[in-house]
Amino acid sequence: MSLLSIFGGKRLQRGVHVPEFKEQTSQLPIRRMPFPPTMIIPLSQHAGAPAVAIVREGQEVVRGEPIAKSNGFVSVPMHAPATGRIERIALAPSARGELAPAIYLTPWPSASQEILYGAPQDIEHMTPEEIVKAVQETGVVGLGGAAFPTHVKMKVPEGKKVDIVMVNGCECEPYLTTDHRVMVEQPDEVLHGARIAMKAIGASKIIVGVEDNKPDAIENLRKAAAAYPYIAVESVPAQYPQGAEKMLIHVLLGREVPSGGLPSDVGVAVFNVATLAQIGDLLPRHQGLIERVVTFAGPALKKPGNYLAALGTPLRFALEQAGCTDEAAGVILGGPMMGPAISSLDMPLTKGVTGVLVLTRKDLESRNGDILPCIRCGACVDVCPLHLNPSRMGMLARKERYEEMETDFHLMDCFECGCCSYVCPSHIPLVQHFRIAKQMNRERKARERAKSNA
Amino acid sequence: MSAPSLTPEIVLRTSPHLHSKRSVGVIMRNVVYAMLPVCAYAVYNFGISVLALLVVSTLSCVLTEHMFCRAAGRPSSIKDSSVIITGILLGLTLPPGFPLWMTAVGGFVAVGLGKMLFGGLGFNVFNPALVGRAFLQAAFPTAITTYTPAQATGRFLEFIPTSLTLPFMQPPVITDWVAKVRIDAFSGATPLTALKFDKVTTEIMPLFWGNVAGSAGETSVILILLGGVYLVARNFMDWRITASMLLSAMAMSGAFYLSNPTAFPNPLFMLFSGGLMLGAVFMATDMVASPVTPLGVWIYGAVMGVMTILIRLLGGLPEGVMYAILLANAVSPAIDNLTQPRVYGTKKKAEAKA
Amino acid sequence: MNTTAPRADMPPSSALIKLMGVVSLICGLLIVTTHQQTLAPIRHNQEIILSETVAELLPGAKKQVSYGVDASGNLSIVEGAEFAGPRLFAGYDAYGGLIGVVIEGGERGYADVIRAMFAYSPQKKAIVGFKVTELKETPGLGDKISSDKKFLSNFKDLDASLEHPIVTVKSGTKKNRWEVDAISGATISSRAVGRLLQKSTKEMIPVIQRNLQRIERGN
Amino acid sequence: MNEVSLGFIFIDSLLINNFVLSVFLGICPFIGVSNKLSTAWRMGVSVIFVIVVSSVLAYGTNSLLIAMHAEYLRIITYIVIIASTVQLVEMFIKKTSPALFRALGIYLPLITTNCAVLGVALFQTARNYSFAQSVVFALGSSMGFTLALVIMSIIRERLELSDIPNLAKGTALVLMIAGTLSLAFMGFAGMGG
Amino acid sequence: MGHDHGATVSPSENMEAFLNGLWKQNPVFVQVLGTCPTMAITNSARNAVAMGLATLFVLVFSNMLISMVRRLVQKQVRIATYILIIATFVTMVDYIIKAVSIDVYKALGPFIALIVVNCIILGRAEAFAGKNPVWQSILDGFGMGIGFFIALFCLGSVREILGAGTLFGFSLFGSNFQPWVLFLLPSGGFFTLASWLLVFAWWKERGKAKEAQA
Repeated sequence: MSLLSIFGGKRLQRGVHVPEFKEQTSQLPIRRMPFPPTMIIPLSQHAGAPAVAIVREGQEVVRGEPIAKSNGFVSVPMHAPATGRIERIALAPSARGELAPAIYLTPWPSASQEILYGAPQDIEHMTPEEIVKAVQETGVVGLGGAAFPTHVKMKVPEGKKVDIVMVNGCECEPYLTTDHRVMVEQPDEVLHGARIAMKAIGASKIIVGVEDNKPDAIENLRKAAAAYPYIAVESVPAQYPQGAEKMLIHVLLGREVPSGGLPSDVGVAVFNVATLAQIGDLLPRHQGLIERVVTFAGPALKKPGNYLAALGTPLRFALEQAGCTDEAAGVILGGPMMGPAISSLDMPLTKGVTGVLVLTRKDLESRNGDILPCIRCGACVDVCPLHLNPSRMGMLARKERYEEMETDFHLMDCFECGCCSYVCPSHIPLVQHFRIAKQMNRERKARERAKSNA
Repeated sequence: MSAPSLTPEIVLRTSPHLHSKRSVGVIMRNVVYAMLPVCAYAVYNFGISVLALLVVSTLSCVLTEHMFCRAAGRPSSIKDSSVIITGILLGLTLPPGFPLWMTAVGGFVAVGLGKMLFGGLGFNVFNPALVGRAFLQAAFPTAITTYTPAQATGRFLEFIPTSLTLPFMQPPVITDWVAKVRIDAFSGATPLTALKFDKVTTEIMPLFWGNVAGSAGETSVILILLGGVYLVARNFMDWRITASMLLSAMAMSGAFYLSNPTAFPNPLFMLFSGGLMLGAVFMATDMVASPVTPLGVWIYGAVMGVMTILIRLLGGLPEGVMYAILLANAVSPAIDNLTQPRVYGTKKKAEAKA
Repeated sequence: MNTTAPRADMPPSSALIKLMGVVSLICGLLIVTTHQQTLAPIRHNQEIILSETVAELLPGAKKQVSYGVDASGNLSIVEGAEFAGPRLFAGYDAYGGLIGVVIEGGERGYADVIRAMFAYSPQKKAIVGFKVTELKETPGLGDKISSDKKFLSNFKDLDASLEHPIVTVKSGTKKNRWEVDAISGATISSRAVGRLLQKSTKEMIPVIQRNLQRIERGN
Repeated sequence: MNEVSLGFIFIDSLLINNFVLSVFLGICPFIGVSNKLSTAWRMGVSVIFVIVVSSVLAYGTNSLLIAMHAEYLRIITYIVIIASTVQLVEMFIKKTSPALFRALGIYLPLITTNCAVLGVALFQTARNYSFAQSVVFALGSSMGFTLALVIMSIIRERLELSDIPNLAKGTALVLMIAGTLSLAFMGFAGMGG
Repeated sequence: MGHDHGATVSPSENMEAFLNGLWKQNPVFVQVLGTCPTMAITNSARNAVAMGLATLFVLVFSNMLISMVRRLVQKQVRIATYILIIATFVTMVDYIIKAVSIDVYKALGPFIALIVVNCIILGRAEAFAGKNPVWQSILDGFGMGIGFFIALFCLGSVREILGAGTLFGFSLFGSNFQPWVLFLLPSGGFFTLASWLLVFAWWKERGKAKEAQA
């Protein structure tokens, strides 16, 4: 714990200062990435039930045309990212490593790629229910990485009152600059999306939280927000993991989301800036989500930048476009703190991919070091944004006392931000321990349920 | 422009993929660096005997750890430097002329009993150096309370006679030798024994600079503080424990002083004398034996500060830092359990019940 | 110990009581026999230790008389080993002349209470001998008060005229006859001895002075 | 006859001459029941209860024995008193608080052979403590027992997470820790006087 | 009630009852029973021997008496009877020691009386004497008692040699030897017993390793 942290103020009290590495891409405007020869559109790019394909193999589709429909309320449809031909519907690799059903699409090289789908909608006269339905039809999900269907957040659960729409522009992960560029280049779309969300939810106030390491974004947003007295753009000191919604709510409002609860429990709905920008852009035209901004960064890239990439672009193709060098040793989807490393480049970019990080062997080895026993320095306890005790949980995990971790030490509250692993001087893979523990507990509970049912 | 060939050993690692540069080895080495000025001053103040003392204590600790690892068939763990800290600390807490063979015994006990029996680094319940010292204090009560004057003549050329006692033999009586080598104004009595038994309070400035009698490394307040400031500045030390211990010691002795200024010494003297500084900066902050919770470290420090003063002023011993820290070590797991931080989004116990 | 009410599966309580009675009888017999047999040797042992201590503190004493002191300071002759209250032991030479009086005292030392006996000479108004009878001080350090020759030489002739209270002073700084020179390194235990002497002399010497004639006569 | 102050008796029996760490009484339960905090705590509370009650009873009995000149029955009567106290306490708790009985039930019979209980009775007799002194002594020493037990149990719970060498596992390490605790408690020497 | 065969017991079984307590089931080093007196009074070899003998006496005689009355004892009053018998012999030993030497009596203090609650004795009464014939019970008492005696002596001699440089009061290393006072203190008791347990654990481990090799 640093001496400075005694002084309060509106900031994250815990967490860590990680090196930002953002300068590589933060000033590069968004560029369009060319279409790949083949696109792979997984049917499950979001949290919830996978979408159901509504196209046949061999069918020709137009850019923006729905190709899969949502399967239930917590599910969203998919739209064709390019005009072309459905090659087949088959299994494709995913970020988790397992194979999942996907639609393979070959874009017509000669097509105009104009979006012909959609028609203007009059949002001002729509009821909240209609807006929620329209948002679902766009297929927009949380673009900050969680990929949770956005319209579900806009539907306030019965008996709860949400008064504040919070716009999350923190982007605290190192390397990533997607949200930054979106805020700089599309502030009006962001705020429009926020106002739509406010209407759907029935809230009365919008707070935009941006970390102070993006002054240009704050400036542009403040300019855009000047016309709306109910929108406040707040600058917060940069600290990881401020972008986690529970953290941001606490920093900006001092409200604590109860353990196991949702932001709506404290009257808040949080949306990522990129998500809102897409809603603000797509909803008035009633179109579907077919592309997104992805940061390509890392020392092993010659042409890093923020690319507007069609969803379904295979990673191998995208990396070639970004100038991947031979030094590349590891590819991470998302930020280095929470993003998973992937083992195959044959998987596509999906709605939840905020960035692609290509690291050299040297970068990855900086994490190397013998794993020593916990010396109880307490650094992890000091940085854990949730005030958990990773030190003790790590020791319990070593002895496989997973159940105790959950019952006595709130294991399930951990959202794996990685702060504890980052600071651990003994190089204990704490987050990995916790993931395993959660998995073991889930399996144990499933076994118990099966037993009691039998 | 070729696609990268991903090496499985690396890609299969999970997040986070970044790591801070702070590692156990770095922390431990820096603690050693922070203690070096204190060691140097100890040698300057008391002569080559202290040099030999520090070398013997460090070597015996390192060898013991190495031996235990060998016996257990594990790779030797001396690389992480933590055992060097134990060795130096043990040396710094002993009287300058402490027989070297006893020092070696202390090193063996410190690491063997205090650390390796518990499973090595990270698992010891008590501060190993203090376990060693407490053992020595109980085993050889006379030798460990035999202090020699600071700044003695010829201290760089001649050993203190007790240092070179043959193994298992009693150290010789050195009253005559002390009379011969001592310079005026430097007595063999430590400030705290002078206080306890003769009701004499030493002045503050000599305590601050350190040219008084005492255990080898405890005399110079300024150098110990500088070492602490270095460690705090580089975030290798928990300043809260030190602060809490010193503040509570100050408050406690202040209360005594105010209640009866003639019977009790002033708080500044209590703070600067004896091993309080050394203990508060380098021993109380031993990470392994201290609590990890933010509230816990404050309580832990307070326990040590209060106990130190109680033992010094009310107990039978002139100095209480060692016992205070050992007692706090013993209750540290309890403090840890009682001060588990309230997890974000959960209610306090009292509220939850209500 | 508790005989519960008989149930169907239990033997009648009369059987239980009978058994306990038999066992108690055997046990009682054993204990009483032992007690009777050992009574004399125990008394004898205790007397021997007491009289040996008194003889050691008052060299040349051929005859000893034990007095018990009651709350108002009056004396009565008692069996030394039996009496529980404060005691005085007078020692006489072969001709019946009083050599000195041994006083008992106790004081909290470093670890636990230190008990000691010391000889007081009414003629010299001084302490002339000292022996620790019970101590749990740190071995090798505090327990030197019972063995350190230099320390014990303090009590060859220590002023107990009560004009100055007996005090312990720092090792090597004894200047007056009523001061006890402490053992260096065992200051706390040495001080306890000083306090012990101070307290006991203050209490007992007036009693001795008042009853001196009776003590000299030995009745 | 004993003039030691009550405050000193308390501190002395609680810390300086702690029953477990310095007088070696109640070591068996100290080793046996200290592996979990919850059990240690319950055992400790039961012991405090039993020791205080049996100390009071023993004081009365001793006066009676002295009056009857039957000191030679002391050991037998004391052990009988303790055994019946335990039984009485057990019945009393069972009647008044079934919940407490469920928590303490299995520990109570164990206390009969806890030498700390008989130890308190014997020490207070040997030291000629008055009634008040006896009660304070019983409180201090039983609380000292509980203190040591609880500290040890928390340490042992933590040791479960450690990589203790096979050789040292179990009683040996517990004794080593107790020895170190005993060293640490030496710091209290000379206090309270 | 156990395996009570009456009078016919083979000599080898007798031997086993005796040796069992001595080594395989050593009350202190193997079963870790009776630890209080083991540490409390072993700061000198003399005290250890006295305590060992006292316990041996109580063990043998209480085992004998309990075995004699074992057929008469109903289970409701079993423990009460045992305690009564044990307390009797303890009282006897208490007086005997006092008669023999006041010094030893003072040194052992209340720990003589505390033999009553030494778990070894009640344990043997329960586990052996209450189920076996008199002769075997006596042998068992001897075995356990001597096992306990050996343990006490192991501790007492080590502590006295290191703590004072003497054995039974005789100086071993001359006057210049530096005694390790710690071993006479309570913590020394803990450390010495713990060290013996470590030695025994190591011994066992080595035996196992050798067996595994063979």
